[in-house]
Amino acid sequence: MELALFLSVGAIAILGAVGVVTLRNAVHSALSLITNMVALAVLFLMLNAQFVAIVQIIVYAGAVMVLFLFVIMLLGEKAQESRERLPGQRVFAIALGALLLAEIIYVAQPNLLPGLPGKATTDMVAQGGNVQLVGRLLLSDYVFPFELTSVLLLVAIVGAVVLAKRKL
Amino acid sequence: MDFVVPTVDLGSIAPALLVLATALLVLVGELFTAPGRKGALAVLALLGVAGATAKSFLLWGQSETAFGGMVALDNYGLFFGLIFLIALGMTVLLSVRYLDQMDMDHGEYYVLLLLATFGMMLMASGTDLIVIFLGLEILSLSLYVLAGFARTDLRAQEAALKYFLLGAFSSGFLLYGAALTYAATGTTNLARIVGFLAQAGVAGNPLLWIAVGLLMVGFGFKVATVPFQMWVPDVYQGAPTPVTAFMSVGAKAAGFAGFLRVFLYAFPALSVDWTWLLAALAVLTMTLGNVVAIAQGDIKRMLAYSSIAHAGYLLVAMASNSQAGVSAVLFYLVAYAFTNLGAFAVVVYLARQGQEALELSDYAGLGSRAPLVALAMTTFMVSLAGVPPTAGFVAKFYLFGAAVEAGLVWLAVIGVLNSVISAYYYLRLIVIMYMREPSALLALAESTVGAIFKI
Amino acid sequence: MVPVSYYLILSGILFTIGTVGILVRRNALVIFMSIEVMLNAVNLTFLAAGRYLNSLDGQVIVLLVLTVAAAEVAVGLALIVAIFRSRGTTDVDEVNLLKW
Amino acid sequence: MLYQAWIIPILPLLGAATNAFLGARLGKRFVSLVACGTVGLAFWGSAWVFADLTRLPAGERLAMLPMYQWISAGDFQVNFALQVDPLSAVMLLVVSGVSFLIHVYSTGYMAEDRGYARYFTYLNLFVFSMLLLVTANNFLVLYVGWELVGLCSYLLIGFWYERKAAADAGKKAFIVNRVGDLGFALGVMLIFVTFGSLDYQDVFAGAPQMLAVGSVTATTITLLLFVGATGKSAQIPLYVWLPDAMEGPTPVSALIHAATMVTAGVYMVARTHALFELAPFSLSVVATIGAVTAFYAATIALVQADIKRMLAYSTISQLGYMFLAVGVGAYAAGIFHLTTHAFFKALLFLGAGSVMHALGGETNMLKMGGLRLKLPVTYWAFVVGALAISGFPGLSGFFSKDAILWQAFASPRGGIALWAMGLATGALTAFYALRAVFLTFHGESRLTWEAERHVHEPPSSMALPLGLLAALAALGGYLGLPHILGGSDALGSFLAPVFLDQANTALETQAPGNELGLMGLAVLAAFLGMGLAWYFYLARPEAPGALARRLGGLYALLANKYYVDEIYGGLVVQPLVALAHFLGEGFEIAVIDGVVNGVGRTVAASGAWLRRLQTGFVRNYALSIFLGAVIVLGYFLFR
Amino acid sequence: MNQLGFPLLSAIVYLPLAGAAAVLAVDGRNPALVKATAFLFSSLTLLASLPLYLFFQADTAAMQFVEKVPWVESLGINYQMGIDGISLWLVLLTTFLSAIAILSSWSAITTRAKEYYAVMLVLETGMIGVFVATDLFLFYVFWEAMLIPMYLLIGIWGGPSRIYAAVKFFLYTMAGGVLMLVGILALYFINHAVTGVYTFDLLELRKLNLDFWAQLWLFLAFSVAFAIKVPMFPFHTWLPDAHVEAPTAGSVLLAGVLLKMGTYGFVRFSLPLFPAAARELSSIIAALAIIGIVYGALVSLVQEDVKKLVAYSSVSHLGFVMLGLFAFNSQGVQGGILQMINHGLSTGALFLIVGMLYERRHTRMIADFGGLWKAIPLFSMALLVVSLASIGLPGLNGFVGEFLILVGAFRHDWLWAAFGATGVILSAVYMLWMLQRMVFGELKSQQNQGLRDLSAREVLVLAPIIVLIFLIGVYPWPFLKPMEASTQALLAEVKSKGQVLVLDGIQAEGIPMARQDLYR
Repeated sequence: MELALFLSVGAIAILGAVGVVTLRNAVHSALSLITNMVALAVLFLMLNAQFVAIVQIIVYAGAVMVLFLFVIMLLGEKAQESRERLPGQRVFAIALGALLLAEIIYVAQPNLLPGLPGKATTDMVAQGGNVQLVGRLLLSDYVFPFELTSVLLLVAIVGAVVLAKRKL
Repeated sequence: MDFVVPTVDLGSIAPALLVLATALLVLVGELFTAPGRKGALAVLALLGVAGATAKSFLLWGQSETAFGGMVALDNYGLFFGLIFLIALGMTVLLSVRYLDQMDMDHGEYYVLLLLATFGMMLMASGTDLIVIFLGLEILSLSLYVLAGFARTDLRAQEAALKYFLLGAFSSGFLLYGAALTYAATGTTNLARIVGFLAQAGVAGNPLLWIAVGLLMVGFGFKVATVPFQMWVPDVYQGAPTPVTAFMSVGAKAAGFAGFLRVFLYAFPALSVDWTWLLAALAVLTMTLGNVVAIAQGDIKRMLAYSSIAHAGYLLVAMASNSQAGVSAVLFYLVAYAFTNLGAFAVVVYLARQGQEALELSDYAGLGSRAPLVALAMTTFMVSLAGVPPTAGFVAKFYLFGAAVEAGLVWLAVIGVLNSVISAYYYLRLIVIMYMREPSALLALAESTVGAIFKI
Repeated sequence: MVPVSYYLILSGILFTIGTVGILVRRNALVIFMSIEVMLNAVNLTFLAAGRYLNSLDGQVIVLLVLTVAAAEVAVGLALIVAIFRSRGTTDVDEVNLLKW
Repeated sequence: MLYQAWIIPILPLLGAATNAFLGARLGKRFVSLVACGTVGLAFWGSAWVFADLTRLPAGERLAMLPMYQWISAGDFQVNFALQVDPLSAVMLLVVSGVSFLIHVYSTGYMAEDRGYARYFTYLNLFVFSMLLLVTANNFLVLYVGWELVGLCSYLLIGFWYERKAAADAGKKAFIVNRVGDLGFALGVMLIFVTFGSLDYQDVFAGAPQMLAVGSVTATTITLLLFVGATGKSAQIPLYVWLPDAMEGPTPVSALIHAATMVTAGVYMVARTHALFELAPFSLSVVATIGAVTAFYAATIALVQADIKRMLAYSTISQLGYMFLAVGVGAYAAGIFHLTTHAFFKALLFLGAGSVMHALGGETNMLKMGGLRLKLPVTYWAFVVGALAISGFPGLSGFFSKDAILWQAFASPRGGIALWAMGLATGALTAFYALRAVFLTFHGESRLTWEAERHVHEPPSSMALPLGLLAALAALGGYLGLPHILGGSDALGSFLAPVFLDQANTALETQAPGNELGLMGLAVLAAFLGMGLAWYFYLARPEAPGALARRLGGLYALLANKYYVDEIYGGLVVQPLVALAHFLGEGFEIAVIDGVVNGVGRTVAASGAWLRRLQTGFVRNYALSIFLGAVIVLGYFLFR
Repeated sequence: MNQLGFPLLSAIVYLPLAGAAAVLAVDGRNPALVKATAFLFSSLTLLASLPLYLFFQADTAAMQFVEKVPWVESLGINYQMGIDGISLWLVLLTTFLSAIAILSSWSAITTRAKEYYAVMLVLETGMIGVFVATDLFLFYVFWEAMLIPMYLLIGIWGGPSRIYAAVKFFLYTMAGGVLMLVGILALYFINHAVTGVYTFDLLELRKLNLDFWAQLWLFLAFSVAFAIKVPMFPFHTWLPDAHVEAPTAGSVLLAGVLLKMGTYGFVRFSLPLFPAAARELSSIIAALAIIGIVYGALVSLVQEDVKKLVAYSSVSHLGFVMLGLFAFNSQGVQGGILQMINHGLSTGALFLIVGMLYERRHTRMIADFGGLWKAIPLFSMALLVVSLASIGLPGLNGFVGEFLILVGAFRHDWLWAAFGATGVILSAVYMLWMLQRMVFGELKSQQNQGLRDLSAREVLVLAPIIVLIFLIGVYPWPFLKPMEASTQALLAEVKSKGQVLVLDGIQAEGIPMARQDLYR
């Protein structure tokens, strides 16, 4: 059951991703990306990451992709891409992609993850609540990176303003 | 499950925080300075640099970790911090007049420089892959924007776009590497990775290998080793010259800061393998950088290839995987910072209203037009070539010394031979400055090509 | 429970698709979306690993990565807009002044 | 004076220096005074030394004159040191004496020349070098003198540097001499390596103990030294420079290329006889080369039209005699012939010079004739010289040549073959000497009208030396009047202590009749030659032409000097020059430079090619990153 | 040992540098002042170097006038200078030729005179530094640093294809130099691995007994640098270009001093540091030297540019020096060192003379001349004397050196001497032929008839050299004596060390290295 769910959702995610890459129209690509993200959100849920899944839907599939679509519309570009000018690029890309995949699959053996086990067993998470635990972790162990993201966002804001504003 | 809020030890990252605070001050100050008076912001930025520098010296010799092992206060980080501050300070100095002449005198410029420096300092002192990644992203985002700061310049835009796309692409690899490291070891903290590997060994954990490889790709992009170097010439050429200077010194140093910290500290257990790979990359990087630099006619592009080559030299030291190697990298970066910034300073100095002297032929006859500038440029070129009695020589001396000490004599030999190749194009600038007449521009172009093929 | 390797393989597939997308598409926006696919794949890895190691760190990191992605999107889209304004195209092959 | 003998060579050096620095300013009188004065003083000193020496007991006639420490490197210690012994003393006298006469002669001969001071500078320098050579106390000083005389020869042959032929000849002389010197130098080195010293007394005293008779080392050393001698003394195969050397002023030819320098080889072999005695093979090589050269050069001399060239080949031939002498161990006889030859050959050259002087530089005997009436002094001097060289009984050449022939026949190292060659050479010598006399001074005048008018006897400065030399050429033989003719062989017994009576006691056992008989044969041969010369050039002037036509091939062979110059040119010079051209214009540029530039070009070309990888397409860049990533991961997985 | 108690060597090294500063400081619009300043400082340096000879103690092989100050103590780098009998003459030669070269530039240099003299003086500092440094690091610094002024000298004030020549010179010599750098580093770490001491002190490193393979590799690394500088066949191709294109004074110093650095390097470093390798490879080096002798001479023969002819003759002459050095006996080595001086004098003088001619006629093609003796006898006489010195005529300096070398070579292997001596013949061939075509023959060309003979200044430039040429030829003993003790010591060292092979396993590679914590 779980496996079947995984496989079907995984297939949707892959299809979404393939759609992003293959669809001619940028809007269609964006919609495929949303599909992909939603599918991933489901997988996140299966991995006991409820909070992240929610955030994925709201922030990512929602806000960020809307921004994408908005820009696509704003630029209103023709859907068709011009003629491919780099012969072999596609072939190379796919061949190398296959190799990369092969390398990843080669190492992704079933008896993996002998890493340091954490204390957050499923039971414990169920007890403490996923959102609470993640939130507390974010503000304790990860408080420093958390604060750094604010700086990152500041950079993004300043940068976006600098680049996109017509007149500074 | 218990959570311990770590001690918020701001003192340990005080220099970085000073830089950040300055950035915020400048951002606010931008609102209150009239156009054309932005030089005041530069002064403010310099004050911040001075403060951070002073603080770094005060902290010198201390050794502690903070924020639950996310960052470390150590001489390594402080030293890199000082390199970044040097780069920052000199870039700010270079920029004031340049921005004015190029008509892009905006306070955000300084803000982004300061924020980028903040990111660099985090990369140098972060001891967690996530912190290093965030520092790298702060740095990169700032630089993407700075590269395109000349917003109406098509080349600058192109540089920014290329830098951005490739940067994001490669940081994806870096992040994937971090994720697989996490998967393989259960942590992203360097100290704990060391501890885990020491206890569990590396055998039978293939994820780790992929993880290390991906990290290498990410850092390799940042420090511009072959084959991850392709962005460098285009971006260096398109970006505003002071930004190029800053990138070539600061960003490269930051990349090495993270690279060294992660590989030499966290993954010595795998060093047998990655040193060989690094050695191979070093050879490719040095050689390609130097060989292609010969064929360049634009000084910024030439310096870009030269900086690729220098990354190759630094990899030589890194491949020697020793204390001496680290010291060599540090010293080399300092020497390189001064000389490379100096070279770019000359390029900036020769810029005139809205126009820059970028073709090598623009430098013809500089020896008689501006003898002191030419002398300075000569010194920088000689130093970059690593000829005594310059700092560049001493740096190379340390660097190849480290390689020899580590038994990588062959690598040192290839390195020194590369520095001979590099001498060719550095010397060519000297040739042009002193031995060509400025009038005969056409003749020059031809004879330069001729000389290239003659040699 | 689904073996962790399945998740890793899935994320590998997604990551690969993202990279290939960057290589084959010319529209800057689509390239950009491909990068998002890559980042999402990485997130899946973090979460899967965290789940199987009983560690919540993965989830926290994913949140941070989401922020990074958002910041990148902001800058990236601004950049694309700016380029479109001056060149009237988002085709990256057209952005080809600097070479050799 | 014996221990102040170092002054003797110094004097001409001072003269040379004075003339070099002041000569151009102070005029010809001053120059001639200095030049002749210093050499005259040197002669006077030599005479004094000689006198001092004779006053000593025969066994003690050796004076060592160490001057200063010259070269020292490790155990290689060489002093600049001179010595005087009977051999040196004879050479001193001959050299300084003939030199003095020729200096005097030159003041007349060169009176009109622009390079007067330069000429005397060189000439004085030559005298210095030659005196150094003969008084050296070790092999290195000998070598110095040896090379310096070569230098002076070079400078003087090329004295009229504006004439290409002169400059060429000078160069040829120097280079051919250098080839010989190479052998000499190697010989000296081998001596040092063998004996650890270059001093004569160490080497000569040590030689019999350290080297067995006939040992390889001794043979090698002596052969190497002899290579040097063939160069300097113009023996086969290195004689080719001497005929060309006639491009120099005639007094120079007289002094350097006849009387003194070319005899250095003979002197050297005599000087080092202690070594040669240990190498019988070398001695026979010396004798054979000498005999062959004597005959060979004489045949060439037969047909020369140029009077100086004829004399040059004659010199080569006579030098061959001397080597024949030293080769059979007749060192004293060799030196004796050296001395008499110095007299009569200098005389012949000066006579020829006098003729040339009179004819405005003409050297072709076929364009002369009938000069005996116009130039009586010259004529008589020349005739004396010609008869002396022909071995006319009673004149100097007769005695010295006879001494050689006798020993070549009687010495155990000699033999019939050597003797026969010497005898035949004697006949040829008489022929060409008289041929020169007849062509030049007898018969119809073949002068142009212009030249005819110009003919005049030389000034007294030239005539006087001619006369003196004629006297010496006539009477010089009595220095060594053989015992068999009631003489005392004064020269031989004076030199005897030097040669330690090496000149074999075997001779004593020969019957006196043999010696007389051989002497008679020699006289017969000489007269035969003279008679033929008379027949061909006075009695039947058309006969030589007819004979030449009859023996066309042989004549051409002789007239072209056996084509040796051409053979050397084809075998040595041209290949060497071709090699040099190949190396300098081909190999150097294509290979040596080509490799270096090729490396540079390759690097630059790779740069130009590799930069094309930077296509400017961002997707290509991404591909490169991707490729790198796959490779890096692959490396880590399959390491 | 420092018999003066005064850092004289440093003074000699840095006096020209101070001169360069002074030249740059004076008013460039007054060329006479610039020249006078430059000449003043170079003559002061020459004067200052004379006490080196006067106070030199010929009876010891130890370094003299030593200065030793710790420089970078953590790395064992010392500021260490000293001279012995081997370097004494080279230092003096340098100061002597530098002063002459500066004097000779009086009228040849008209553009950027100020910079020119400054560069010349900087070059002098570098050259002297190479000969007095006894710390490998310091030596290397001087060795490479000296390239830059020479590069500028050729590149700015040189002939038509000066840039090509300058770049070729720089890159070629640098390529050798950097390999030596690796060698120095390897030696340094090997020494540390053996003795536990970090030092670049030559005298300390000489105590090291390396195993054969380490010696071999290090010898090669060092020797490539030296061989290029010498230059030995087949590494000589930079030399004709550099010599021909350089301004006269540059050629003088190139030929007179720079080439000697290569041979000096062999004596000072390659032989005592790696004696076993040196002995093992001596036949190969001698073979190359002999090829160089013959090859250089043959190529000289066909040159049409007289400067090029002289340049190739240097290849030949330096071959003699190498032959002597690798004969491993005192005749060879002392002859070699003396021949370095001789070559410096005679070839330096040849370049000066050619330069003087070029100033007058603006051509160096042999074919453009002929019969010069008639027009300019003084000049021709000088050329004659110097050429004769160059072909080793007895009584002049070249003879003593060449003969000693050949004696040394003969002692080692008579074939070396036999082949080497052919160079003596060939040198006569090309030199005399050159003389014949330039000085002798008819004075045909109209332009050559009006030439002016040597000026008083030019006589002043040449006279000291010619005096020395005669002096060394006639009385070489004072020149040979000071080098005797040092040579003996060197040979003893080469012999004694050359046969011992100890410390197996210590090689240029694989030095064990302790990992240390990176963060403290």
